[in-house]
Amino acid sequence: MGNEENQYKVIGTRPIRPDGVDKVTGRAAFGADFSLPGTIVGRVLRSPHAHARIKSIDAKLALALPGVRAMVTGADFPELPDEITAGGEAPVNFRDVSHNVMARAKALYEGHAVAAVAATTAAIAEQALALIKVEYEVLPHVIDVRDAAADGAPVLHETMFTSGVEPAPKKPSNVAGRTEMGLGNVEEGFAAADVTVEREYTTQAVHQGYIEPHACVASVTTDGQATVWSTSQGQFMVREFCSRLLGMDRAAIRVVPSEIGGGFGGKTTVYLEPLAIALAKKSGKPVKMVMTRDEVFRATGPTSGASMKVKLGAKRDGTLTAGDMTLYYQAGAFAGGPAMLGCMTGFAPYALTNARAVGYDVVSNRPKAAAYRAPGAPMAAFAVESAMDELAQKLGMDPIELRLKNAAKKGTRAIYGVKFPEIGFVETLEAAKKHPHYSAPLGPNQARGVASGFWFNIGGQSSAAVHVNEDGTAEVVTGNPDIGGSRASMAMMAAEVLGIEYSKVKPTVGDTGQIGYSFLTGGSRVTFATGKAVCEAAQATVNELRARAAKLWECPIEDVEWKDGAAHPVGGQTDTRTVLSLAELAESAAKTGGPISGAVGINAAGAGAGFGTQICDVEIDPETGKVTVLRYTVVQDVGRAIHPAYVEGQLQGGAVQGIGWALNEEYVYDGNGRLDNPGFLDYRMPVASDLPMIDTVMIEVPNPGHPFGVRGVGETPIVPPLAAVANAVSRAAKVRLADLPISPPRLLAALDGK
Amino acid sequence: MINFAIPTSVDEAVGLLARANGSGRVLAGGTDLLVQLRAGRVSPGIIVDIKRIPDLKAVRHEAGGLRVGAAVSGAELAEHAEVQKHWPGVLEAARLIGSTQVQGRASLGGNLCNASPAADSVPALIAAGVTCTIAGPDGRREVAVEDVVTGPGKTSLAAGEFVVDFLLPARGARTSDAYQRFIPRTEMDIAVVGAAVCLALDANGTVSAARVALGAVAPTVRLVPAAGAALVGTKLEDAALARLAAAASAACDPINDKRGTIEFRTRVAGVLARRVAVLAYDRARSKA
Amino acid sequence: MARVLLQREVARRFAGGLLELEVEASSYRALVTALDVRFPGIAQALTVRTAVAIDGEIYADPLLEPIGPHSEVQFLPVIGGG
Amino acid sequence: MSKHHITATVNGEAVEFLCETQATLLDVLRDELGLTGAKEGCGSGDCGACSVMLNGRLVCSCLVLGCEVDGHSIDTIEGVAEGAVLHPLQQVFLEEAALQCGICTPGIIVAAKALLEKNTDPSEEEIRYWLAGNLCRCTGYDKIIRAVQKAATVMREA
Repeated sequence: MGNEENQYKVIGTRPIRPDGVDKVTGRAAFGADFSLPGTIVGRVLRSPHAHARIKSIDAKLALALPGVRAMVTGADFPELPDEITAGGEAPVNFRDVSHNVMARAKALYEGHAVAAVAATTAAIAEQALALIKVEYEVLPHVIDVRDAAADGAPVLHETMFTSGVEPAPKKPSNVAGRTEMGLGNVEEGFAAADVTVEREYTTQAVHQGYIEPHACVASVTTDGQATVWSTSQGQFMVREFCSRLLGMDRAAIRVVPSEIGGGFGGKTTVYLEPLAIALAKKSGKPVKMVMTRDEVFRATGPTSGASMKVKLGAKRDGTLTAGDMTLYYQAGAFAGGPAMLGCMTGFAPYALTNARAVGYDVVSNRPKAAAYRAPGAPMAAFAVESAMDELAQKLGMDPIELRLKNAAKKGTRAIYGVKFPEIGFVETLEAAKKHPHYSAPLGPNQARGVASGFWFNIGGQSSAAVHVNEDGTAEVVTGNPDIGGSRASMAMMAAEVLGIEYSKVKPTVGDTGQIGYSFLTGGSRVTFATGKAVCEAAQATVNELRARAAKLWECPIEDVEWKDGAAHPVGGQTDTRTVLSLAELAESAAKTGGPISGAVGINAAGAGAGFGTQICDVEIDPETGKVTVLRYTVVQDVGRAIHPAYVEGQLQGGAVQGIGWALNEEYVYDGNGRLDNPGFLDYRMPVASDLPMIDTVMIEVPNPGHPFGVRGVGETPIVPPLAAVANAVSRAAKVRLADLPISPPRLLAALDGK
Repeated sequence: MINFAIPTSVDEAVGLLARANGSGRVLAGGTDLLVQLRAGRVSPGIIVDIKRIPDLKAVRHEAGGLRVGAAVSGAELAEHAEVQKHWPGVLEAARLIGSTQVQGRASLGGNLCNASPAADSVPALIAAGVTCTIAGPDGRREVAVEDVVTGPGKTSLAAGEFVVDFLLPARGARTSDAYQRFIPRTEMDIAVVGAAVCLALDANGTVSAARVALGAVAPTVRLVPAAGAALVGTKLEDAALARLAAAASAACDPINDKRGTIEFRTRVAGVLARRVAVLAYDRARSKA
Repeated sequence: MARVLLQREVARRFAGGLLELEVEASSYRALVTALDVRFPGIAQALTVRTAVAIDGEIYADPLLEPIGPHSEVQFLPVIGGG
Repeated sequence: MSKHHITATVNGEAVEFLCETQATLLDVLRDELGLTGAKEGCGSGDCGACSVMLNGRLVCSCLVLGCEVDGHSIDTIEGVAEGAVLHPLQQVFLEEAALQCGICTPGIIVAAKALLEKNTDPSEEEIRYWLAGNLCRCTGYDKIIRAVQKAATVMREA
């Protein structure tokens, strides 16, 4: 499996996705589309207060309502130790997860679950919620991240003492942790600079905005065996989280993944599933729970808003001498926002020998932040890439030239310590510079912005199984929900290795009982890590096919080579050794030892880092402050595009989410700490008429860590757009826009103030 | 338990609403009512679907103008060529209510009676001098559109009354109108500011009459006589437009909310009034 | 001798601020054992929220990874994703 | 009698169902008639995932009451393909990879079909504005718009 051009039959083509017909005809079953006979409906009572002590919950009237079958509150869930658990996946504090899915002593944000009921109909369940009497003691609340970090702010958790500071604080605060990393000596670096830029930046909390609300059905038998059908980014994640939150064995919970209607990181945790299992256990009935959009906004996601300061220093020729950033990231009501990831990624595109990044993870009375596509990176990149643009203006340099002058290459040490392996950042800059977009003329009130971005991409544990069917077709089973066409990629890689047609391979996303453990769909890992597992499983299958041919030919396996989907005798055909196709070997499998399969479980290292550069043209209306995106180009190193159309789709979709983040999306709170825009009407995601076509340029610098050179592609594209848009607007407005979103009132005010 | 009725005549609807003692809600396109029902903001005793009353869905000529049923949807209104020709501002305002899907349902009557200060069609109807027929237990009355809404969510309709239709008055030569709104996106938003202008020109192209109405800048849509007066006797010279913008801004009494600030709304009201006046003027001039 | 680079916080808490040091070890497991002898408690700190890059390659679960005589072993935070 | 007895035509076939006044057409389609192709993304008419045709007009089925449709005709995504033959829009959406997660796809296909039946050669701008009420969070719309353009060409040439 080398990497020369045109040597592949399937990789790099654009076949129709296997699940496509179901999705264009309405047959595909998403989270809310599943029901079992006798299913009852679960609904959640949510706190109307941003911060309140729960003094008592009286459910007598609710439970007396005909049709109500069960109710749960925090008292129904075991208390877990307050600790970060290192598992085979990202570190998680399961006590916090448990307290987030169901409040205990305090409600920490408006929308925090306080109780849940199950009833025979949704209407009865709603009525029951209204009958639950919760006595609250309303506490002072805090929403803004800087306010929350300040002395005297209302403290959410009496047990929170800032980690990462010496000596350890004696007073609890909302600052969960401080993190610092660096290279060289920043003070010396700035002393050596001819030019510096320094500025504060803010971004607002934004939601992942998947169109499918969270949904699940849970059924529990009298012997305690649970089955959960749910929409998530990982059936094994749901199983692990429910197992820990409810004190059940993994083997007692089977999780069946539905089709997933978008996640973007927001479905990497649980909200409803533990409640549904608990209600199903109590009621003896299957329980279905589906969130409303309002609940999705108030109680799930979003990603952190940020308050940041960045300083850059450079020589007259543009060589960066130092970079310094301080990030305050909203964690929501529980610790664990992505400030650390912001620190790691912000400066990553540049070869900086003197750099420092300090991050603060700050809790406030907002829903607990969840992962969102390259979590933590877009905000830091907004600040750094804006500073780079300002620096380019100050130096009178082209912004791409400035980036080229300082671009990270193979061997450059990133602030988090690692030297980059083979990466394609310079290639993205060169391609952007050469692109006709970059030299296209601009009209009045129009300007062009450029920004770059970095995301690590991850590997991790994946399982895959390939089964050869009796007729020579093949099954590929993996354990990762297909969030954007990955089944096509899995089938393509298997077909390539097996040497059979794509149409002969049927990919399936297995439930937790059908395939081995697989870390969730996230971190841009599936085509890389699960794809690697599929390649290895297919290769194991090929080896077994060769062994079967060797049996038939009565020769050592070394005398059998596999090409074009068939066993060939090394040294050519003879009377007894004629080429045996996969179909022929499949047909004779019973005679040669039984069914032919290959199954692997791997922990994939070697995820290639992702870099991208984006170009944005805008026009501003100086009288109203409205911004129109006129033209947009995404350039990214994608390693190897298995299915190029779906790779383009990732680049386009990520960029547009970033455009929304830059221009209009934000969580708006009222004075009582209640979310004021919990719907698509006023949480303004981009609509079709807001956008131009999104041009893409895929650079292929193969990742040596994957058999076909795959790099993750899903997250990098959301990193540059915040600054690409802001830089374009800042140039058009001739004033630096350092606060997102650049909504019309904000731009108009900036134009007035310049 | 909510009752539901589908009357087939205005009298039947009036009877149903009268018997509901104020707990009846009229259902036309439902694009506001269903959202309010779901959110628990309304809990009517009966919902009266008026879409099967023939007059409520009719568009017919009357006295040189056009009588438009209150339940006619934006998409249906657009299918009448004379609306586009003579009342382009009314049509473009009606067509801005919601998405294509909402256009298939949302009606002028609903947009008015929902009594939102940001309703798109209302400034255009007011600028165009449109009146509406209100039916109720005491018979029918004809009311200027600007007299219907009294505050956010509040109308002058008595219990049991509902809007039956609108009369788009006859349009003389060299008369036309326009409506624009400001929203952060290009679609799917509620107006942050809306401005409608209706102009009549004399043979020389001088404005002989002007009505300017603004949405989303006060508790109700505002007819701004001073803004209209700024244009009368002018050919929309820069000074006249500046006076118009100033008058429009001066008439604003907006709030700060998630959709816009007081300062922004006040300022953009002037900008939009100016732009819309120019558009209406060009239309009127080309309509000899 | 492998070159070991600690994260600043871990270095401050356990290694007296020492950011870089050399350790003789042929596997990651042996390397951590050696570190813990020198800086008691560091092994526990390195099992939570920590990933490892060995010669630039990031491992979430490095326990059994071999370490070359001139390897560079860099501790870094665990990376998740959306 | 707390429920209304409604008869209607859905995808060309007569159906009957019982529903409470507050039940939306979307609730009825999904829960009573087993037609889960229309999705509930918001319940307030802001996302378009529940788009259906009501008497030949595009609507959000979450903004229609079930009891309103007595005697009316409804067409849903399930009726867009003719038996085993996909509508050109469906075929082109597959070929052009105009979907990622696919949750918005039924609504977008229903809406785009309504457009192409009115306007056989829409401009990019016309398509974008027509589909402004159909949110897609995955694709950035590019491939959707191109697919509708291509389907229009295919249908014109058919």
